[in-house]
Amino acid sequence: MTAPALARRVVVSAPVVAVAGALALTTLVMLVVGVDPTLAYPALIRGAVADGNLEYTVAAFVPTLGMALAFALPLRAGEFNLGGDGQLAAGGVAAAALALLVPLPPVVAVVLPLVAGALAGGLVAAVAAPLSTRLKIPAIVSTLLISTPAVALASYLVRFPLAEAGTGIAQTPTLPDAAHLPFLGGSGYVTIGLPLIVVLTGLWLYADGRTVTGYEIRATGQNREFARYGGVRVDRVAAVALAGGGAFAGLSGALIVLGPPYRFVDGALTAPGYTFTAVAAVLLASARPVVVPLTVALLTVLQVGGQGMEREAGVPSQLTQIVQGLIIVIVAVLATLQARRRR
Amino acid sequence: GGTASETGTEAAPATSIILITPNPVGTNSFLQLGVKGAEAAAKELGASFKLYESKDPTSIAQNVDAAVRAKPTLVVGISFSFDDVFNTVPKANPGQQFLQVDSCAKDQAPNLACVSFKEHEAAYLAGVEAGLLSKSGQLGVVAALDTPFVHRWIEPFFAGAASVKPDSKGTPLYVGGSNPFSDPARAKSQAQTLTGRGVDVIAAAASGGNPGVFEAVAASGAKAFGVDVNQCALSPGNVIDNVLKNVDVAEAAAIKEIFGGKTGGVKVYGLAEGGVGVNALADDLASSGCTVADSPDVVAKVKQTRDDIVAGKITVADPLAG
Amino acid sequence: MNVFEWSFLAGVLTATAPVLLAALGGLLCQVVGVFNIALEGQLLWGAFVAVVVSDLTGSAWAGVAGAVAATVLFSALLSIPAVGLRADPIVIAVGLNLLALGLTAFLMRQIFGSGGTYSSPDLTGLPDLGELGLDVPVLREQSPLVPVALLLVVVMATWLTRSRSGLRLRAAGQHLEAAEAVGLPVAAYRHGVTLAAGALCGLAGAQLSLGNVTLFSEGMSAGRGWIAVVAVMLSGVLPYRLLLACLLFGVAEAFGFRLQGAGLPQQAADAAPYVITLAALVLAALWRRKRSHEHA
Amino acid sequence: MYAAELVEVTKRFGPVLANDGIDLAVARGEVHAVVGENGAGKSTLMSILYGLHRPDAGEIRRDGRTVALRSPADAIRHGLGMVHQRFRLFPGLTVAENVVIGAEPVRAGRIDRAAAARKVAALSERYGLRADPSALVGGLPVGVRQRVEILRALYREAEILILDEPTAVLTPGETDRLFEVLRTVAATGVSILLVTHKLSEVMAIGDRVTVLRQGRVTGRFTTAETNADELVNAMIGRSLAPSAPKRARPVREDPVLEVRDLTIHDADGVARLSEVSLSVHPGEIVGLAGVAGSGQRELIDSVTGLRGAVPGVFLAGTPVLAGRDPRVAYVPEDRHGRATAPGMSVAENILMGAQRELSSRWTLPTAAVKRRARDLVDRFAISAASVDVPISALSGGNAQKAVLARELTRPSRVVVAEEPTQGVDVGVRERVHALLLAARDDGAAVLLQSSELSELRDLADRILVLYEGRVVAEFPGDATETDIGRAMTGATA
Ligand SMILES: Nc1ncnc2c1ncn2[C@@H]1O[C@H](COP(=O)(O)OP(=O)(O)OP(=O)(O)O)[C@@H](O)[C@H]1O
Ligand SMILES: Nc1ncnc2c1ncn2[C@@H]1O[C@H](COP(=O)(O)OP(=O)(O)OP(=O)(O)O)[C@@H](O)[C@H]1O
Ligand SMILES: [Mg+2]
Ligand SMILES: [Mg+2]
Repeated sequence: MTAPALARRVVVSAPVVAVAGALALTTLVMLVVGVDPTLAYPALIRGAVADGNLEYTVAAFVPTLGMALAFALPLRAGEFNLGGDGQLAAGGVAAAALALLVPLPPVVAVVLPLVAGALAGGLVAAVAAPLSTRLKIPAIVSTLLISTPAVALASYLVRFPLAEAGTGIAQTPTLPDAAHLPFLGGSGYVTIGLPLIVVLTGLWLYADGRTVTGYEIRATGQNREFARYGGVRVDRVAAVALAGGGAFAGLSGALIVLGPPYRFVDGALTAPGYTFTAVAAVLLASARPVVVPLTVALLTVLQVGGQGMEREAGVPSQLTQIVQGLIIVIVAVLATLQARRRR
Repeated sequence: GGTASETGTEAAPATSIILITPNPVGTNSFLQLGVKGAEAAAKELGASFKLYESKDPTSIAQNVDAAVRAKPTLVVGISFSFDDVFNTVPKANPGQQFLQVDSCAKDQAPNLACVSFKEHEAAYLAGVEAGLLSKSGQLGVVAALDTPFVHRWIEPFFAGAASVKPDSKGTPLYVGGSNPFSDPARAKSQAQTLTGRGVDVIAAAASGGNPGVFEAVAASGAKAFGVDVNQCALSPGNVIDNVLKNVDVAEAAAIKEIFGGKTGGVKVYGLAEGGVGVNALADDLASSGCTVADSPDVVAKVKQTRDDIVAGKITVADPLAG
Repeated sequence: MNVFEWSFLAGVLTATAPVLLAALGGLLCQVVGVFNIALEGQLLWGAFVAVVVSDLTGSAWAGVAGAVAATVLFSALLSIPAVGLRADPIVIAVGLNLLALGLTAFLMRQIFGSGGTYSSPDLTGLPDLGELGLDVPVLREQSPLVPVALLLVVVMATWLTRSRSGLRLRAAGQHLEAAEAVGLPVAAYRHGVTLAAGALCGLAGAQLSLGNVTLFSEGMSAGRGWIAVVAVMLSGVLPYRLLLACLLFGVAEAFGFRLQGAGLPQQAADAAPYVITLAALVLAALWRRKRSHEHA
Repeated sequence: MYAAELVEVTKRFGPVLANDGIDLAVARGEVHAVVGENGAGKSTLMSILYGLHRPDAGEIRRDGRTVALRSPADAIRHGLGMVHQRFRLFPGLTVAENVVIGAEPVRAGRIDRAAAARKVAALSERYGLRADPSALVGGLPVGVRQRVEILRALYREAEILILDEPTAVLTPGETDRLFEVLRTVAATGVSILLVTHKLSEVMAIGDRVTVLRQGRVTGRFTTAETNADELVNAMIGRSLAPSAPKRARPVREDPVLEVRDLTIHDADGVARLSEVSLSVHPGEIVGLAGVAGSGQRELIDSVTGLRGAVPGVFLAGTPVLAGRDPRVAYVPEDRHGRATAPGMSVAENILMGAQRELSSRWTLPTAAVKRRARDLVDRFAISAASVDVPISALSGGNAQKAVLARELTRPSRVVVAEEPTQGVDVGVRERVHALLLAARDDGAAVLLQSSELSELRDLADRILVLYEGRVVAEFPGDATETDIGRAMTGATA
């Protein structure tokens, strides 16, 4: 394909058109309510990438990307994992508990809690697998139902057995120094969680397209009966995909907890809404896994930039939620229209 | 870097204050007071004022960083949610002045000043009123979440009631759910659960859920206590009194001291300092709309208890200390 | 403690009503094969508009009407892409839920000048049935929309099984192509039903913000729409079973409150409705399995 | 004046010209057959007549008047009825509801169920289309379902009845009965348009035939004045090779596939298979005949391992493996539900089942996978734009060839083929038969299930008849269709 042709393809591709459409609509909303878009948009961009904000955006990108994998992996097998919050909290609390309760030598003190977090998240998600394959309770319902109790359990652990004494907030004590994730370069936010999640994303993309397991997961998601007929153990594949997704969520939770402020603060993992931002990003990528990191980056920029926009231009940051919602709706519509035109 | 006061001596306000909240202010009366106090102080000092509202615990750090980059005269953070950030950021920016309201970072730097309150003393007074006015002897609290901090409004409230009605019983309920600070429907249900069990006085500490509590007591004939500010007018005739925390006054005083050069240090406001209280103690009680005004004997007892606490004759246990 | 106190039952009804109304909308959509998980957003939107209109007009009933109208409009954002263009309703719904959250919070600041919670003496809530002369226990303190919700269950059950349009709707949901082949205006049914679900969510929102309480606060739907979605899945598209599922939630929530009263931590109360529902789902599935095995 | 006329009808799907200026006219009371290769445009043309598609050009006349058919509702109003290639019934509704829906009898605002049942019963009586009005359609055998579709058209008093490959899923007995009904109906003045791939049927019931090829009409015949060869020539532009002579008897070796006393119950405890025993030897094709729902599904699922480990099924002397026994090549009947993943590429569809052998450890050798797919596409003469297009973009016949290519190249000595030529045109059918015979000649043991008796007679060395879950008869490959057909209805010899 020639460069101009490629450029044309990119420009008219669904995500680009959707973003443009959503921005147009949002501008309209701004004008209607009397916000000056020429102030708001630069503020949004500055809030995301200018000054020291880029660092923060990158830091927020890490858990969002992790949660995107948590949703995307099971989705490839046809399972909707909407219970990311519970898996995230379980992973976070498991990592915190291990780091606090077991004295570990350096390096191991970081690695083991991360592994524990991934295991805990995977376990919480895996509960949905037999419910789906044996009892025919759809994962979209069961993961959602399991999520709240898992968050509650983590909250309970942090409030009581693992609580720091003498503080007003429900949180664990600071984790021992050995368990702190090292920062990347001179940053105060970006830890080695970034390269870790980037490498894992690469591995996932590779596995999805280039491995037997990836192929079997995709076949299961495309047509479960076909995969079963082809000798794929679909129940196991679905369970692996769900557990794998949960592990990504749990790992994200562990990464948050092992990063500054180096403790599990009740609510701090779920309040930023990583789970649904990630769901939106994956849906935005409309079944093209390579695009997922890009859509995650886009939504993270919007979200973090929204804060900057509020600080600088006094525009409520909820505006970015509106933009996100519109983008998703428009992408879905465009993807459908495109699929129809192909037919 | 230098402080703003060194660099800017031109026409525009040479001094500035940035206030950061841990949550959206909304109708959260506590945060509203925080904004009011800082705004008032800024006006008085001729400083410019900016408000950064955080969405969640994670965005607090981002806002603090952005504030430090803006190099104002003073960065103010409200609540214990800033404990972690203010542990490190002031040390890393020794030229910048900080003020934490309502809590204090453990590892306090010299350029961090703190203002905190003895809410439990005011809650104890409210408990005394509740004990005297309750017929059933059954008291309740509806709080947003079971965090350690919120217990300053719970145990002292029940202790105050027990001091005047030894056989009184107290039950705390928490709103919880997926939106604990803003689920008035659940708060109302919780309050109804309490009234259904014979509770006739409920202290509301449910933030955005408080109006729900007032609606519940209004319907059942019970009475409620508000929190932080005078909420008696929200539900006339149903609110006995409020556990006041004069955040604005204390905060404004602290800001002025810092601008005057008295930086760092911790200032604790209790009943003695007038930083906390109840409307029964206020001069404008008659016009407050609070029903305690109809019971002069209760008001008298509250005043006496206040005096006893200030004099050290009564010590109110701080649940956070234990 | 006595579970059968009137206040307990009243609490259950109060907690159930908005969920039930939204779930009825979800059930209708399910009948024609539209998987509607936008109930959360629609409920929130309805609650918001109800408060805005009631605040402006001073009439709670105007608020209800406004909520219904505005939520019907909002649900057109689902029906046009998902039904008209056959885009994935799940994706659209995720977008709409975000949109509702952002839009209500944003407009709240624009209209009322502040975020968080809005309540005001100008805001008129729905009257209690007691005030309207129906002075019986349990119902006394409920809004008129509560019996309406219960009545709608009966109406919908009868309509779906007995009427011509009910049969056609059910058919359209079972097999799209077949319905088209027998000449049914399937798209019109789906549009109509999705919009009707919007109306029901509008009622649900109004019940939440003007019935259960009299105020609006950001994100006050607080997961109730998701609970409605789960109830729809539990119902097997049968209105009476839907009622049971919603009541199960209401009871679990009220029961969770009691657990707190009995000294269990708040987190147990948070988890209770979900744990109980999941347990019910699992038991029902096991029971179905056992029954089919017994036959074998 | 014709009852219905399609004049110069053109329909394009993207680059595909599905119908290219087609003229077709049906007289009152006529049975008009429409034949042609896969993808010739038959279904498209019928869909246009029924208002499901709108033509890009051309017009439709009804009793000489031009009509606009924008939807099936319009078509129904103009007296058209259609029985679709894939049934369009509501599984959760009763037979009566399925028939009357869209024109329900109503009393006092409610559906008059009694009246509906009465009317449906009367109709089935009159045309001999037996179906219990109160039965749920979801649980009915295909033959009965088709009756329901026809009853629906008759209930609506269709004057023109379109049937798209109605016999693809019927047994010979059912086909005969269907044709009787069609003759009865036609005698009352109803015009019938019949799409089929079976030329014997065209000759048996058609008055006239229109042949389509690549969207154009390539022949119009009166059945009385033509023969099958002439039709085939018009359809595919050549004659069929004479079918390979059957070999005498296969070499006797130990059977590779053995089923011993297999009994299977369904979830409701009803026996679907009772004490079934059979064996298939290398170099032998064993045919499986039976009315749909006689236990074929259960038997084949057991043999392939898809039913899990069932006692009594042996491959080369060892029990069949649960999940999917890799030693069995299996061509399923359900092309879209089981045999392919429509959204995946041709290469990925052809890969299924071989992914583990082709890969060293984890990694899938993508280049090798595509090379292999391209190779098979060439060898099996599958027409596909590339191996990267989704398999749903292939015509039914080509998709079927891709499935055969995948399965017949498995290193297996047992081949199970289920309705391998259902819905494919005569050219593809010839090719599929050749492939199965070649597999047999290479020493494979072939179990062939087909509802087409002529196919079984052409290919099978022995034919077993299933009836209500039992093997009730065994015939040599050259038994008459009458004998086999009798056994299929349970009439004991
Ligand atoms: N909805 C559609 N979208 C795109 N192409 C289509 C569509 N329907 C049919 N086609 C194409 O139109 C051509 C004619 O298809 P049609 O279904 O009419 O063939 P047919 O004669 O019925 O084939 P068969 O014998 O396999 O049933 C084919 O090339 C097919 O791929
Ligand atoms: N929506 C579509 N998009 C692309 N091609 C289509 C579509 N619908 C039908 N076709 C093409 O039209 C052909 C004929 O369609 P039809 O429904 O008659 O199926 P078929 O080819 O006969 O296969 P089968 O008999 O297995 O159903 C299909 O093989 C397919 O290639
Ligand atoms: Mg066809
Ligand atoms: Mg076909």
